[in-house]
Amino acid sequence: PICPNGSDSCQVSLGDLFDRAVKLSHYIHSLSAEIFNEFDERYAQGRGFIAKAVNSCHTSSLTTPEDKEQAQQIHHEDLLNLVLSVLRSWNDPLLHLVSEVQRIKEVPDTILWKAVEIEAQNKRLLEGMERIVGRVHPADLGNEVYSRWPGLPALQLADEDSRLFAFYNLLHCLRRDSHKIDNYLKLLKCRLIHDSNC
Amino acid sequence: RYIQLRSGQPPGKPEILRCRSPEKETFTCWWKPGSDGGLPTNYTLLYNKEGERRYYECPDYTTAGPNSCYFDKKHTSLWITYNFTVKAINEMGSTVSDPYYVDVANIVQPDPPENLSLQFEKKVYGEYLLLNWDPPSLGDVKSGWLTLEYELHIKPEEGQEWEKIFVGQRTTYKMFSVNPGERYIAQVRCRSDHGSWSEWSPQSFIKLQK
Amino acid sequence: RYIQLRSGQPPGKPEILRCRSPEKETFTCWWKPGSDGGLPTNYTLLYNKEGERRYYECPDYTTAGPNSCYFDKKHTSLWITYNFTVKAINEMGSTVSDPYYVDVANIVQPDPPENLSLQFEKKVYGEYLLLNWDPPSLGDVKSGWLTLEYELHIKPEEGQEWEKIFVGQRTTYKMFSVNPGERYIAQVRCRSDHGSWSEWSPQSFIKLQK
Repeated sequence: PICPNGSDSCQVSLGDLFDRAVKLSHYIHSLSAEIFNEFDERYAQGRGFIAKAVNSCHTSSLTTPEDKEQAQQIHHEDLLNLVLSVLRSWNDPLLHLVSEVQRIKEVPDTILWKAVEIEAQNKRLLEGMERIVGRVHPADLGNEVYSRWPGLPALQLADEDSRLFAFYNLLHCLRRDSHKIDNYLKLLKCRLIHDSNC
Repeated sequence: RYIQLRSGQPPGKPEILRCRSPEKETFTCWWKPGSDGGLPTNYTLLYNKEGERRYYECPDYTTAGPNSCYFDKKHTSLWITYNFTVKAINEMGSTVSDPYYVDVANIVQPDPPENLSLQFEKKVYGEYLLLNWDPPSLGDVKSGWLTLEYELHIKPEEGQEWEKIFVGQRTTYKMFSVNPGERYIAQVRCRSDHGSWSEWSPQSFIKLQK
Repeated sequence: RYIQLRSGQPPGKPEILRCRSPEKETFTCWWKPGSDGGLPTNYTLLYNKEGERRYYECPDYTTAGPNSCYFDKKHTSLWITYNFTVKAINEMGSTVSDPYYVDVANIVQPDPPENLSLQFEKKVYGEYLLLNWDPPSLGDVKSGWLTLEYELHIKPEEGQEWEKIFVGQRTTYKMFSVNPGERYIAQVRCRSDHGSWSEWSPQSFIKLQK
């Protein structure tokens, strides 16, 4: 057909890009919450991991808004870049999560499948966000800010308790960061596409 | 002269029951006192925030009623872990609860949806029951900070089981398979981003003509 | 000595017919060749991506059968518009199709729903035909990623016209107005939020007792 959405420059509109990004971030967060809960129920009961999983996310060096006011005060370009940085910071750990999680004793398929799906969809969302930032503020695409993940050795520790804690902590941080990304994108979509009137 | 024998015991161990945020902007925690040892006993809620060593005390013991602590916007941060303990103190001693860890992002339970209405519609493409409702007034849906998903319960009045229908983020629903002359009951609830479901809204009714 | 007169014509203009994604993760495009001018003719599908000048060639001409191009997950992007052309080439020359634009999110046509079952139920509040079905299994339709809506066709066996009922995201339906002793036929189809309807599922039957 002629241009599918009628725009002369034949592009996917910014509104559609945001719709798809939000649907994807919502989906990734729901998977992240499910994989965390499933792992917690199966491997973490009574081990007190929650007390140790404090101040331990590799993305904590990225200063992100922690409430509605902060999120609304930050300029949308900065918030978009923050989302990009958090997403980029997860590329490497998600890749290793997929390979390392298979080594956990009697790991159920549902955890395996979710790890694979989250890794694939996170990459897809990153591609989408790069397209959105490219539209909103092209100059920004150059600088690739992200947090390096030092956690691979911990996922391969011989001591089972320590190794399980490393997985627990990674999934705890994944649930947290995927929720941040989902929340910020929904806010940005309402602000940029619906003039804060969703 | 009298020897005053002090009677009473140190307080029993209090227990933090749960915390809830209705709109991801404020939150409240509740605890259950242990035994008071037969003496007047006071309770103090202390907490520290992830990344900080410093301890804080509950900012507001009253707004949310007895044995509770209310955190207004100024005291509420998301995506960080709060570590709470409650200390019970009386003349004979004190006892501290087990620690209770909370990330406000994971304790969101909205208020129920409001203004659920049912009306019967006849259109060329079919007859159906049209259900409409509003998000809870407490919570900022407009800005996108709070995104809600809804679930409906519908059944004929004498029906035993509710028919449960997940409708995603929409606030209207058309129910096609309706039985003329029947009286229907409906209620709706909501949740935010995989948090817990709200309570059900009050029930709404409609009596369909024959 | 012989003068070899070459016979044959340049190929006719091919036409890109349609593209389809069953689950928003992969997609396939088909084209219709023009005349081959009486000569062996080859076809090449070329495309460029929104915002890029560079041209790419079809990654897989075989998986989806003749005159088709299949794009696996690695080659499928939700974030861009694709611009396709097909070039027909033979000894006498070549011809290029008109450009064909595709946005993958808008070409989703799921496979039909599966396991449609009908059963008759008698409850205190009424008798009805209960229809149940499953989403298509292809592409592992994952709730939350691909939101499907369903539409039913139901009619008595001798009935001329199908009754068409849109049931939204549900995978069950109760049909109240049924005649004892009648034989009913039903089928169901589905679509994703922006896409086109799937084919109808195979028909299912039920014969109601008198």
